[in-house]
Amino acid sequence: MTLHPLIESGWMNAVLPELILSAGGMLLILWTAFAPKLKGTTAPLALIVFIVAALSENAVKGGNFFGGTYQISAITQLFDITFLLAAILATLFAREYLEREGIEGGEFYALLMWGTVGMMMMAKGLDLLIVILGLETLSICIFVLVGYHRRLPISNEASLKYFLMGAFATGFVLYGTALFYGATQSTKFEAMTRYFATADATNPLLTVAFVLLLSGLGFKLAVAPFHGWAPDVYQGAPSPVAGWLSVAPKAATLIALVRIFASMMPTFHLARWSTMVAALSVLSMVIGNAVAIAQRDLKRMLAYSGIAHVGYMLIAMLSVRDQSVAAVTVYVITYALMNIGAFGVVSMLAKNQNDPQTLDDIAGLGFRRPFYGLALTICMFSLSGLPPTAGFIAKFYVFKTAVDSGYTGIALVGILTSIVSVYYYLRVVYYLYMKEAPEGYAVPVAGMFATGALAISMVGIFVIGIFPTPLFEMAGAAAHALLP
Amino acid sequence: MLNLLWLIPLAPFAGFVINGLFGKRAGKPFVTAVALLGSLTPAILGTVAAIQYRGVSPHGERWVNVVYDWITSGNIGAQVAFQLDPLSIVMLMVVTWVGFLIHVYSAGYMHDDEGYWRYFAYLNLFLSEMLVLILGSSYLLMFVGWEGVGLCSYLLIGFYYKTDYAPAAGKKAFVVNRIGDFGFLIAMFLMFAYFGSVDFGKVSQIAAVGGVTPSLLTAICLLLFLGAAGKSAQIPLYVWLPDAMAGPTPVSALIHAATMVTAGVYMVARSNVLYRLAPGAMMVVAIIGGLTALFAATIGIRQFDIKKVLAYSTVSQLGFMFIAVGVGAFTAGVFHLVTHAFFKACLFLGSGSVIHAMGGEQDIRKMGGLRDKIPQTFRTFQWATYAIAGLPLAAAFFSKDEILASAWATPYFPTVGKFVWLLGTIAAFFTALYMYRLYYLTFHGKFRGTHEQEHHLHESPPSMTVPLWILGGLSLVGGLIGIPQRNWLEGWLHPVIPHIENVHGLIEIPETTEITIAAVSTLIAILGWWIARARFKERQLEGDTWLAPGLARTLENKWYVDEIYDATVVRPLERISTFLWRGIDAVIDGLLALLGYIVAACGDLLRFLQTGNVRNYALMFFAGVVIFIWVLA
Amino acid sequence: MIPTSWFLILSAILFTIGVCGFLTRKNGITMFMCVELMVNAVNLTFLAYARQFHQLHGLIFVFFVMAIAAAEAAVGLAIFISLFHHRETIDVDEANLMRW
Amino acid sequence: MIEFAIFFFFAAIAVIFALVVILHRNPVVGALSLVASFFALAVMYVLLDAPFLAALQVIVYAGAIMVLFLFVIMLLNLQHGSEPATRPVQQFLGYAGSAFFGLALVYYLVKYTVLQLPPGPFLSDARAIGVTLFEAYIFPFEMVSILLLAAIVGALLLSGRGARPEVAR
Amino acid sequence: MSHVLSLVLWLPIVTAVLLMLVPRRFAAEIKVVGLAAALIEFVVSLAIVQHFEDGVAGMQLVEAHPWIKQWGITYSLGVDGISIWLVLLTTLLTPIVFLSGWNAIAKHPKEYVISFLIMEAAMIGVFLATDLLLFYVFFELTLLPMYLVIGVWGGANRIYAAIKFFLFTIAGSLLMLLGIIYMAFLHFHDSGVWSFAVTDFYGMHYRSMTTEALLFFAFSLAFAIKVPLFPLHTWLPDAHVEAPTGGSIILAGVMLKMGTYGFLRFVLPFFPNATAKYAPWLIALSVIGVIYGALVAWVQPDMKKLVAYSSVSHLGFCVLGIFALQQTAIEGSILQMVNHGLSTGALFLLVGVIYERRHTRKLADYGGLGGVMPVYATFFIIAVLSSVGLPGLNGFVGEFLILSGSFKTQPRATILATTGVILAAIYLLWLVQKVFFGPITNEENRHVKEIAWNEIAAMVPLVVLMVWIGVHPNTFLKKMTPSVQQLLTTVQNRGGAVMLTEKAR
Repeated sequence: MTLHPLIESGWMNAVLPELILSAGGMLLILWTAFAPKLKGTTAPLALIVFIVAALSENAVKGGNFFGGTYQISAITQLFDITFLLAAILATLFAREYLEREGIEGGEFYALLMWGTVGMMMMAKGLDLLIVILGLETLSICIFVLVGYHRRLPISNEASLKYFLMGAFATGFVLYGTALFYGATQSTKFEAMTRYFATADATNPLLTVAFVLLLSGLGFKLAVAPFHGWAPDVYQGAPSPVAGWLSVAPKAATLIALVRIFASMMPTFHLARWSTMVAALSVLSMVIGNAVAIAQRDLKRMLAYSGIAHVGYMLIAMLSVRDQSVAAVTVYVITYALMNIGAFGVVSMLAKNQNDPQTLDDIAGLGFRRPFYGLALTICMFSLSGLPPTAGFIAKFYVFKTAVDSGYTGIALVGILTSIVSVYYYLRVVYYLYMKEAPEGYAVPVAGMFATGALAISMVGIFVIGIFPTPLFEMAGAAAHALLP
Repeated sequence: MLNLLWLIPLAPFAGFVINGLFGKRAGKPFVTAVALLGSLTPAILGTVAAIQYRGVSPHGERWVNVVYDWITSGNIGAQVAFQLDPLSIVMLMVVTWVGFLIHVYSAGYMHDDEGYWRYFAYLNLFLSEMLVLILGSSYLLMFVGWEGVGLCSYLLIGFYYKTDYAPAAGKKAFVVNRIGDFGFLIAMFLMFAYFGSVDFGKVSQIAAVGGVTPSLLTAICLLLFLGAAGKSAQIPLYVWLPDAMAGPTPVSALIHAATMVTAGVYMVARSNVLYRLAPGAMMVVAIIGGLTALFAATIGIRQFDIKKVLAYSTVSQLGFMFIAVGVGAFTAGVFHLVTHAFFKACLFLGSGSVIHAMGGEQDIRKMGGLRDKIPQTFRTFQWATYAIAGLPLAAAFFSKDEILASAWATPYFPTVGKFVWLLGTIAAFFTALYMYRLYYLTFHGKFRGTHEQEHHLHESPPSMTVPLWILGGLSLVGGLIGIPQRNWLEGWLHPVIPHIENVHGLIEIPETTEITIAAVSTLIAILGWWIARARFKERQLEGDTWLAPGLARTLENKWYVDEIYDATVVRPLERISTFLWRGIDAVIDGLLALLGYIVAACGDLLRFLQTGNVRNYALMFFAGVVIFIWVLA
Repeated sequence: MIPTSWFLILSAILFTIGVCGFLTRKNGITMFMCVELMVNAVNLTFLAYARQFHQLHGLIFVFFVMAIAAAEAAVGLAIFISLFHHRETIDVDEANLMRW
Repeated sequence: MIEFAIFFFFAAIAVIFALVVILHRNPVVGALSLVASFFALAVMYVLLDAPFLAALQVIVYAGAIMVLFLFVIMLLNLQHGSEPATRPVQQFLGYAGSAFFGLALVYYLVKYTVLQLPPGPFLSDARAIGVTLFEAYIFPFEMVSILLLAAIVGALLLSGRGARPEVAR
Repeated sequence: MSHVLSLVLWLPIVTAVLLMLVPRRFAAEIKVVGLAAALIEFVVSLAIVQHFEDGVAGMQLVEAHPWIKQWGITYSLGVDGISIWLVLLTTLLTPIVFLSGWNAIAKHPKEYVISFLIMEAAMIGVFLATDLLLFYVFFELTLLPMYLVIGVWGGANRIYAAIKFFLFTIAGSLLMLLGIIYMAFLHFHDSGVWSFAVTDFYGMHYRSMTTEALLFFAFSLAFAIKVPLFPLHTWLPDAHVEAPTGGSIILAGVMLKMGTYGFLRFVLPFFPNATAKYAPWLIALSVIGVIYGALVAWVQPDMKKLVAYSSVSHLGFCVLGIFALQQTAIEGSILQMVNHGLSTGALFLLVGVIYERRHTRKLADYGGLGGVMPVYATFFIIAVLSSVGLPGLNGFVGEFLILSGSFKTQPRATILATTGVILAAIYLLWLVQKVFFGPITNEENRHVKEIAWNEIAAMVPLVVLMVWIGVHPNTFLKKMTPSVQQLLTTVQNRGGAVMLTEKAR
């Protein structure tokens, strides 16, 4: 049969990872459907699929596809890898978690995969249509993954909350898009770029559209004041999912945002839209860090810290330059390593998942399970941005970018808030090493998978923290690919 | 030998190290041997060096033996270098030989003390530091010895560390001295800043050629005098010396009578060039000296602790020395320093022997009639008393007399000089009075102590009496080195007091004044003796009821000076410190805690935005949207 | 022909009504219906513009939006069902195990 | 001029029934009036020369989705229970906020989009849409399948057997 | 042999990592290995002295490898007259810590050793780094081990102390980080290249005085907290009181010096004008610190608190010396940093000794120990005297140089500070009197075990050095002189000179 010229040859391996993941997902569904006895094998299979997908990135060659609506470039590949990394870590942790909770099943991993596909679409789409489609695919998967622990009331409640807010936010995203469409006569980024090059920045309708769009995406980023759902959902979701959820969707959304912002120059600055971004980042840093202090539930605490971290990432986004893209990229990758690591350790606490996993549950862990202790400590110090961990490099990069582009004031806010943040990260270490272990439940020894995951994140944190150069080169190249 | 001057202080230091490390196990004979060697060697070496010195510099130029560069930094260069000149030689002789004698004496006195080794280690250390003090060729090195002897006096006063008063006294001594050293330090900073050096030679040279302003010189001199006042127990810093009697008696004799406490006098004499260029400072010195002399003497007449009496007499005598250096009679000051070393050492050792005999009893009210119980002690004590009272032809007769005469005749500030002379003369009267009171109450009348004390009474061993005899003799004849008009000492010290353009050098006292003054002071002294004799020889303690009770109590309590200091300085300071700690620190911490608390509170409040109700989240979301639209569009 | 802005205004009104309903109703299903209302308002806007520009893109977008809405509906209602299983009600105010 | 009449009539219907949806306390009534509102919208689509989408609107929304709603409502038999009133603050803020929002929106729309319609008919029949869909939008179109697949799997998973918590009962 | 610095830097880290792999049942072996490593480290660090050329001002034994190319951040080490003795101090104190804690640390010895080794490396890194960011990395890296040391092996109220310590320090250093970034940014704007090499910031040009002043404060705050300077000192007493002996030794011995060192190495040459302008303020604070610390120390009922406040007083001298901007004074304060490390380190060690035997630090519980444990008493008194500044021991030389030097530029302040010498005698002799003299009031004190071999072994080198520095300080001074001169010229070439000329004479 003959294909329309719009469908270039080679589109097949352009979207190879997506195809592999989609197919892999279906495969797993069938596998669990027909071989329910072999539930144990699903995780390894999923791992293989993810790894294959990651490898397939090599086969992918860059370029624009599907009528210039789909871009494969250095940055999309770097982000693909990030998504896959997040998924792999989540899988590794999930294995033992699901086993312990007796809710194993291929669907879990299938949904992870499809969610990843959705994120890939968000990262690569040059057309808001595709971005939104990816966004929705992702959302659907998240709804389900969050509610995956069906027996748990909180899990169900979490998915309810996420679903309602998600649907609500989608409405805003769509309406914003529609209004932009009205202005630009297209939802392609290039069209927007062309339009905004000469747009009248005073048109309030555009501003409204922007606010609607950004708030809708801000929901995915869990940036204040659109963060309401985050703590509850993280608490309710299965820990591995929470870890993944706190990282991957944000990454996807951020890169989509970069494209959007970039296509809106110079109105983005003229119409003071950057101010909104700044406001969001400041609010997130302040609220996130302040409230995190008040949390005793680890997952909620991490949720708030996550809100704060998005605030830091947005600092870099203020100036849409290759520098800032690189900074965000580095931050996202780092954040993936350390946050999923932290959630992973939490997921190891064999506690009734319906009860909050509080600080007391990790008391004395540092000496009872040195490996967990070490891992969590490293993650915490990386999150609080202390050298020589990756967290420091990332924060440093962000602040540097901010100063570099004249946002010293906001960088100062960032600094002050991270002083606050040190307190609650430190408190975790304090519970780990300086509290007597509570009588009662025993923390299981990490199995092969979790150990591997923790090892990956620890090593990653230190490697990035001590030899960041290669990553910088990659990020730099990627950023350049995005904003030439 | 002259290039090995550093051996002189080193020898006793070696003694200190050896005794300090091995003394405890080695046993008494060993310790004694080391200690005596450690004190005899510097004496001999010093003498040899002195003789050689005559050879190399007949005209008394200073001989400096540089050992090594100590501190070199920026424009601060300090060397470890020792010097000989007439003045330091005089000091050297006094310190080493008296020191040796007292070592000998101590061997007997401390014989039964379990801290024997410790004692001698300290004593040797003291000797070496004292030698550094007097041989040092710069103010800095002098300061090293200065602090060193301070440390030793601290250790030795607190020697009986198991009591609670002795360590306290030691601490008091050290701290008060530190207050003086504060002045000394600042003076040195000034010298470094404006003379660029603290070497005696350079400093006086630059000063002599008018390299610096008089006001600066005055400042330096006053600050130096602050140091001297601390070390030599002058008003207002004398308070530590009486308490220092808590130490073993030989220590009081060596450190708190003969040597260390005179360091201040030595220092002023050493800096005579600076002082002569700053008459204002000299006047202060003289007046303070006079006041101290009188003040301490008054206290002396109403003390019952034999050592306390001697202590106040020491303070008073030091006052005399400062009168001397203050009015410009530096040689006279040094002269009195020497004679005082003899008779005061003798008196202290005598009192030590008495105490030894009394089995540790120091209260003269328990004594009396000891003259035939411990004849040798009695005899020597008598001589020394005669000397200190300034009765004719004994040591202090010449020295004190010369001081008073020069005070009268001083060319620097004639009128004030007369006034100072008056103070001195009255003080001299009291001196005779309280010394003879002490003498009579102790040795005459009949024994007032308990029976076992009386039974225990015995003359001290020769190791103690021999030094007594020597020092007693010296306190009779020691004055001969400074007979008026043909004054050997003056001639000897003359090079130390260089000629400066239109600044007075040695004071010329007309013979007539000399004689009249001498006559007056002699009469005064005799009067004092006579009164004491009349009241105390027979009536003994009853004689002590002659003062109005109020005055008596005041004197007994030393004019309540300690109490006043305590109330005006110590307590307030303590209160302030406590306030700083409990108050300021608390406030700082409080503020920071408050800050942290506010942040935490905000977090705690904000977290109630998290109602758990998804519709509130939606509202929050929508509110955000609306507000942004409002603000931006 | 009816000017586009009228449709836009209509859709704006509907969207607002949807938002308002979402914020003010407790019944989960009703809230979700309000979301559907919002989505439809968006569709109206897209179509209005599509006609305005004579572009099919808008229509296609609506097409996809419908798909999205359908998918959401499926999952959403499933969630409501399991919510009901858990707590006998779909009043979302009741769902506040996790807070603060 | 007839179409103006139609427009206003059905616009009114759409709005009114939408209001009923958010104001009436009974979900069944709500669902039904939503259906009505959607019908009205379908008419609007026709007015916008998009008959195909109008059809889709009726089939997918009014037909499928809303029926699904009703089905669930019945299944959980919520038709009788009318929900209790919410907290007045939330209520007020909701109304006030959305009122402001709506007014602002309408104001700007009126102010800034006075558009002249281009001449000529707008061809958007099923064929045109189909062609575009399968040429330019083939990839999204395929990806929708994943979306729907995920939705189905999810729906099964969440509402399927085993969803019942042994703790709850 | 040009890699000696790297060797010194990495040896402890490598050892620590290896020890992590050892199962913790080999507690004794781990302690031995740790001690051995620390000793070897010390020997190796002596090689630095051996290869150090006197009379050379700049950095020596330099090593530089690009680290983060994109930002011109390099892994560059170097040692000069300012840092060399601090490095030695660090390598000296660490084995002493291990010795002193030989029996004291029963709980988690493995983690203890590892923490201290990492801390040692980090501190050495702070003194060796010649790249601003590298410095910052090590500066922060010291926090975690110390936090753990205080928090895990500390006293009753350790958590509060540990967190207080951490938050104080981090608050300062994070602001400094912003300062660092901003400076790099300015440098980038002037030169067009990113660089964090310390020397590139010497004599930098700032847009305005305000800019320079703000940066000056950003840096100063961090170091002032570390020192600690007067109003920011309150973390110190708590940290010291709660920290285990080893922790206190390192904290007082080295960590506080990181503050003063920072002033010397960065603040002065980076911001000459601001320094000239604000030096009086910092001097005022330091003088207040001298007196304040001394007075407060005097009324402390707790031995460790007393020593801690005495540190506040002593470090006040150091800061005074630094901001006097005068050769002698600066050399003095560098020397004084070392002195304080020795004497206060010794004091903490000794306090730890009796604490371990009697489990109380209240002065009131002691008295008359002099007769019970004479050797101990001797060591203690020597340490006290060195801290009082008795001539012939190290303390005197340092204080004298500082004071006589700063007297030339800051007479009034110096005179005030000199009173600290008096006060030092008051509170330290008070301590001695309360603990060692007087009759034995408390029966438990009658049979306290005399100081043990390991503690003696730990004390002897300290005492030897006290005497050495006191008797022949030139050994140490002559290595500093050129570097300090260079530093001062850097400062005075720009504005700094103004104040000097107007003050002097």
